[in-house]
Amino acid sequence: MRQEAMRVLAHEKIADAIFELKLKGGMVNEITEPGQFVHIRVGGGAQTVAPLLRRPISICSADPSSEIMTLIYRSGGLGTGLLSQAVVGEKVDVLGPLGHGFPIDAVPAGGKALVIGGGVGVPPLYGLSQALTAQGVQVTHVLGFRSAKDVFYQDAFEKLGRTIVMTEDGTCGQKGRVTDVLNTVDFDVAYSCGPTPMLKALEREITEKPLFVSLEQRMGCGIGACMACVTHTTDPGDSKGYRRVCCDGPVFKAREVELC
Amino acid sequence: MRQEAMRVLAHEKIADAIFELKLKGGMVNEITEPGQFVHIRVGGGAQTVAPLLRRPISICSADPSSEIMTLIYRSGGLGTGLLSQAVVGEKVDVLGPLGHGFPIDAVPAGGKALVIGGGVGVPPLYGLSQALTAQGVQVTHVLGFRSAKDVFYQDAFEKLGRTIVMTEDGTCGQKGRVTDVLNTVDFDVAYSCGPTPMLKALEREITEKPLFVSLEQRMGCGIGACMACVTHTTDPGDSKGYRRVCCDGPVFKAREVELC
Amino acid sequence: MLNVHLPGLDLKNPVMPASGCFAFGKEYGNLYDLNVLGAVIIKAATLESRYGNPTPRVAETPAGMLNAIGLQNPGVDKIISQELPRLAEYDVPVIANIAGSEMSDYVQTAEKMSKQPVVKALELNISCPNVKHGGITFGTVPEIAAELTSKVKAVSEKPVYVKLSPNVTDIVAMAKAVEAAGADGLSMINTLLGMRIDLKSQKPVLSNLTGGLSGPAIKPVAIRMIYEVSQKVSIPIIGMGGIQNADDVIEYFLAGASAVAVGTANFVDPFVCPKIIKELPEKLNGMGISDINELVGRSWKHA
Amino acid sequence: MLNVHLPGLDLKNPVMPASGCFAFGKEYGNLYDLNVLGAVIIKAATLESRYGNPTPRVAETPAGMLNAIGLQNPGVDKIISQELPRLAEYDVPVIANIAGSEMSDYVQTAEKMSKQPVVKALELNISCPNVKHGGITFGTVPEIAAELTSKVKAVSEKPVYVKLSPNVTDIVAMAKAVEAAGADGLSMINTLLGMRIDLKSQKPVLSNLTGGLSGPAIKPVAIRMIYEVSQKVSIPIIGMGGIQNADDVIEYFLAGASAVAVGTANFVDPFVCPKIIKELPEKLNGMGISDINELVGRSWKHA
Ligand SMILES: Cc1cc2nc3c(=O)[nH]c(=O)nc-3n(C[C@H](O)[C@H](O)[C@H](O)COP(=O)(O)OP(=O)(O)OC[C@H]3O[C@@H](n4cnc5c(N)ncnc54)[C@H](O)[C@@H]3O)c2cc1C
Ligand SMILES: Cc1cc2nc3c(=O)[nH]c(=O)nc-3n(C[C@H](O)[C@H](O)[C@H](O)COP(=O)(O)OP(=O)(O)OC[C@H]3O[C@@H](n4cnc5c(N)ncnc54)[C@H](O)[C@@H]3O)c2cc1C
Ligand SMILES: Cc1cc2nc3c(=O)[nH]c(=O)nc-3n(C[C@H](O)[C@H](O)[C@H](O)COP(=O)(O)O)c2cc1C
Ligand SMILES: Cc1cc2nc3c(=O)[nH]c(=O)nc-3n(C[C@H](O)[C@H](O)[C@H](O)COP(=O)(O)O)c2cc1C
Ligand code: FES
Ligand code: FES
Repeated sequence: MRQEAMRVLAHEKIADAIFELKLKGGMVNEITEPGQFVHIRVGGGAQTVAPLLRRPISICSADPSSEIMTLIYRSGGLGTGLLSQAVVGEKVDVLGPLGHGFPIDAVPAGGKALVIGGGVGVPPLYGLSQALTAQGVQVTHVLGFRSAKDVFYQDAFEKLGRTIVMTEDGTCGQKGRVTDVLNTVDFDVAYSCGPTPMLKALEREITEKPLFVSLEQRMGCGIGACMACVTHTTDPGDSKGYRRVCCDGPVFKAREVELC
Repeated sequence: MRQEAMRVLAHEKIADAIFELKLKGGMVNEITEPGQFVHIRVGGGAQTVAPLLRRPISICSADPSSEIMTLIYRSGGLGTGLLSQAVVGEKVDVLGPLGHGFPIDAVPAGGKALVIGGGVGVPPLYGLSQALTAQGVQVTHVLGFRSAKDVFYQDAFEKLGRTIVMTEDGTCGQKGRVTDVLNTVDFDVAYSCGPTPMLKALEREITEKPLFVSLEQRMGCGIGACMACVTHTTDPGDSKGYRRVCCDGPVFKAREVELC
Repeated sequence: MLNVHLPGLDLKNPVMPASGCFAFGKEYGNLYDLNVLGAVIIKAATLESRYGNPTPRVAETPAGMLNAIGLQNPGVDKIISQELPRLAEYDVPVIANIAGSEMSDYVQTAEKMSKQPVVKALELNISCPNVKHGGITFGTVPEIAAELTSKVKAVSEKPVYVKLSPNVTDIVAMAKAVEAAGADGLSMINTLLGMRIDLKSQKPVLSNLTGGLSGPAIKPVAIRMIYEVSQKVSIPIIGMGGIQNADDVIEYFLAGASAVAVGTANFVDPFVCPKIIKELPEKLNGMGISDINELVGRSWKHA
Repeated sequence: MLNVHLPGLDLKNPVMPASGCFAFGKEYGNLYDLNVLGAVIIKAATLESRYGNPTPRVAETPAGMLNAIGLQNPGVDKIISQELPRLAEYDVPVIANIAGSEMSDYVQTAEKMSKQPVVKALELNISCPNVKHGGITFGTVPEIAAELTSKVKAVSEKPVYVKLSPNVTDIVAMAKAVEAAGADGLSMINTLLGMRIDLKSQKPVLSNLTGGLSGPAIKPVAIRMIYEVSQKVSIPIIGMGGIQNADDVIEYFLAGASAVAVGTANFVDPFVCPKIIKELPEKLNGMGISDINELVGRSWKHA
């Protein structure tokens, strides 16, 4: 983990309010798992007081050889709105890599993985799928979006494996939700990231096979010190009774913790 | 008076921590007197909360035909530090022109003016001298700086008239203070802008001839509504008893108000 | 959609400049037509004219500012003769902010002001932190605030809104005390007491030493207090503290305010009040709200 | 130049992380050598373990943040057995923050903590706004704060610093009450009580509804309170609230603090404490100061 002024190599709008940001820096060498995230200070400068807090963003993909990582984020509030104005060449204050990502070795050799994403939960799954396919795992993607204008990275996922895009209004791919098509896919292990209701549905549906979910939670420090991001463990006998999303997660085994 | 997003045409460091900023916009047409100022919101954007307040900066010179005004400011604190990072093409949120400037018709036709500036009080005197010389007034400039590294616009002033530069350490021009050379100059009317101790000394020394001084004061609104910038009138019989630097000034007749 | 009815006040919209941040409307009136405003709260009037504190009177802080103007004003009589006639030309209710050092000052000033036709309500400033005597103490002791409120109510021909100080342990107790004493409404909040020290001079920046903290920095404190008080009183609240845009106005309504005042933001953007008034209908439409009054207290009403 | 001596505390420098913003030092200890710090104030310990409040527990505000962690901690015994041994490996004094719901909780927790050799002082948190019972009331009534202080003093083997709440009408009265009751020092300030409402859900952002406001936004309030209190008490003050850099530290010293704690800024920049400690000597040199203790209270001493 380090704090680094990373350089913006590319910054592009790739869907409605969705930006793809490529950052270069030595931190990329420290990334160990897909699904880790970074904590970004927007606005920079020692005097910045608004936005005050860092913003957690998943690492979408990373290439240690070129020291480049890709982030994909939705610009909505104060921090992401300002971030979206960062121009090529600018430095961005990044803390990372943070947290524990998806365990790719949970899939048996030659096995099959199901990767399920929703909205801005999709980005970290791209790096996950890259890592899985690189290990010879056959990956099926089920990606849910609200509408055609929100869809991104469809081609990129298709290059890695079968990709089913679902939209709520049917304007792209199939109409419906990710859970509608789960029974059409054969898999050994499932991985997911997306809105809490989606994760809850998946935890109800996928009970026979391993499922890993990545959670979101409001954060302070991002490194485990402030206790902002905790969630209860489901096991009442757990010695701590809680997990911190920022450092014990953001990826957890299904039903290990309460979805927040 | 208007609020305008003015475009940065040029932005250059011209002395130690001193920047010359050229802004373009329709506001320039409303400037009526040298010595007026503008109130700049740094950082911009509806969400900016730091720096929260606008920064008052004198108009150094203005050219209505090209709609360009020049400002010269010292970068020191939070606001001017951020302003100094503005790049060509960027828009700056400017409120102005504000206040009452130097009365150039106080000098009799064919008369002589003495213009005395200190540090970042020098900028508005340049526009003043331009206006005076354009009227056929013969202008002598006495400009005080701390040291050679702080001196700016010496050539520009020399083109308009005799220019005596004083530095405290003697590294440029003569060693000493502006008040040291006043008795060497013949003039009908004196105008000044600079640090309060300098203005106080001038008010003591120049008592026989008209003297106008431009004041600085911490401001809130900049337009006369908040009462942040007041100073007492010296005349105890004055019906209000105070003047607002932002709208009754910043230029006052010597000894009309208490120097703050 | 934006109409709001409060004691004494029929407002075409709930947005008004806050006291002390708009003087008597002349300067901002040169910039835009004051008729767009819901009301104008004028600068504090005292019985006699006041010069206020020595300068510096303002200092910037992170997301806020400190002021120690010290209630500079020409005195109630001059305000009535010189300032109100200009405001009377607009179709905008005036709320007159009243301050004093002694109870009798308040009472006399309030009596005079309340007789003016253009003045539709009084705002009793029991909370100005920048006057040396009186002022602040009125606003921190419930019994004294209540006594002052009932004395002013006894002479006022117009509804009386009491402006509360946030510098208290128990804001609900203050609110209930002045409500029981007859207040028709509340204004919340005045400034938090703060200080900034200059590193060069090693002295407080403000010549008055302390000043009142305003601006976005204090918004969370104001929202919390309005949320608490609005559930415990049945008189309306004019909310203020750090409002910069239409979203902030909506947050105040959700907390429990029935109208809002905008102070410091006028200095940041002199057109902020008309901008907010223009933005509001669009925001409400986006929320599916047809009447802004529906929002009052929603954060706790549907809890 | 930076050495500071306070009751129980021999500090190589006056900069320490604030309670609750640094847990028990493990996470930041992975980032840098904790030996650079003046001291470490650990997260509040309660008698029993606490999970704290439901999430969301934090919200951002202009130049600040709200938190309602709710004193999550594993309880005093586990802190002693699992956390203190790691801290004992450093050459850094530990200040143990103590909280509770009942006086007896405080007393028992304080007694246990004060017996630990690595713990050099206690910080009595009578001001946490995020616990439902006790907590806040201890910090708003001088008599209760005094009673608690003397009870804890009676059992503590180490000096006791009392951490004051800013949510009071009269901070000087609070400070004098705990000083009279035997407090060895003060910590000022804890968070201001605030709230933020989410426009989409129309509900408070924090599940606890209100939270404690920290960060640069509150610095002017803290400076004002320390300025006032330091002139009226003779025990030292650990100052905190919005400190982000060495200039802020100097401002706190000028106001009257004898040491400082850095809270929220650790989240913004995890290396902020070592950075400040590194910057300080240079800043002091620039001011011609050879001993930081000379700055304590300068803003009023030379007034
Ligand atoms: C581990 C993790 C990974 C994430 N990865 C991505 C990603 O790859 N792409 C992406 O678009 N978004 C991602 N998010 C969500 C992202 O952090 C928020 O959208 C973002 O913080 C909102 O900031 P803002 O400035 O737009 O909003 P503001 O409204 O200004 O935010 C105010 C505060 O609330 C916090 N906040 C608001 N929404 C969320 C949220 N959904 N989760 C956590 N904190 C929130 C902000 O961090 C900030 O502290 C991730 C969140 C987490 C916890
Ligand atoms: C009418 C007028 C004209 C001016 N013209 C010029 C000019 O042409 N060139 C120039 O370099 N400077 C000028 N100044 C001074 C300039 O306004 C300050 O240097 C500037 O506001 C400092 O801002 P900052 O962000 O650097 O400092 P900060 O320390 O961040 O400022 C904090 C607050 O204090 C105020 N402040 C600090 N110093 C001053 C000051 N000297 N006067 C008024 N307010 C101050 C700021 O406006 C701000 O509100 C003028 C001031 C006035 C009143
Ligand atoms: C410069 C200034 C002057 C003020 N004068 C008064 C006043 O005369 N009477 C009063 O009741 N409040 C006064 N206030 C307080 C404001 O009316 C308002 O309550 C406070 O500033 C919070 O709102 P804001 O954050 O939008 O500024 C003043 C505030 C400022 C900044
Ligand atoms: C997330 C968080 C948790 C906190 N927990 C505690 C605590 O357990 N005990 C305590 O006395 N203060 C606690 N505080 C208050 C801080 O110690 C400090 O007094 C306050 O945040 C002001 O300093 P700052 O502005 O530098 O953060 C907490 C603050 C934050 C932000
Ligand atoms: S964000 Fe601080 S512990 Fe997770
Ligand atoms: S700055 Fe507001 S009256 Fe002059």
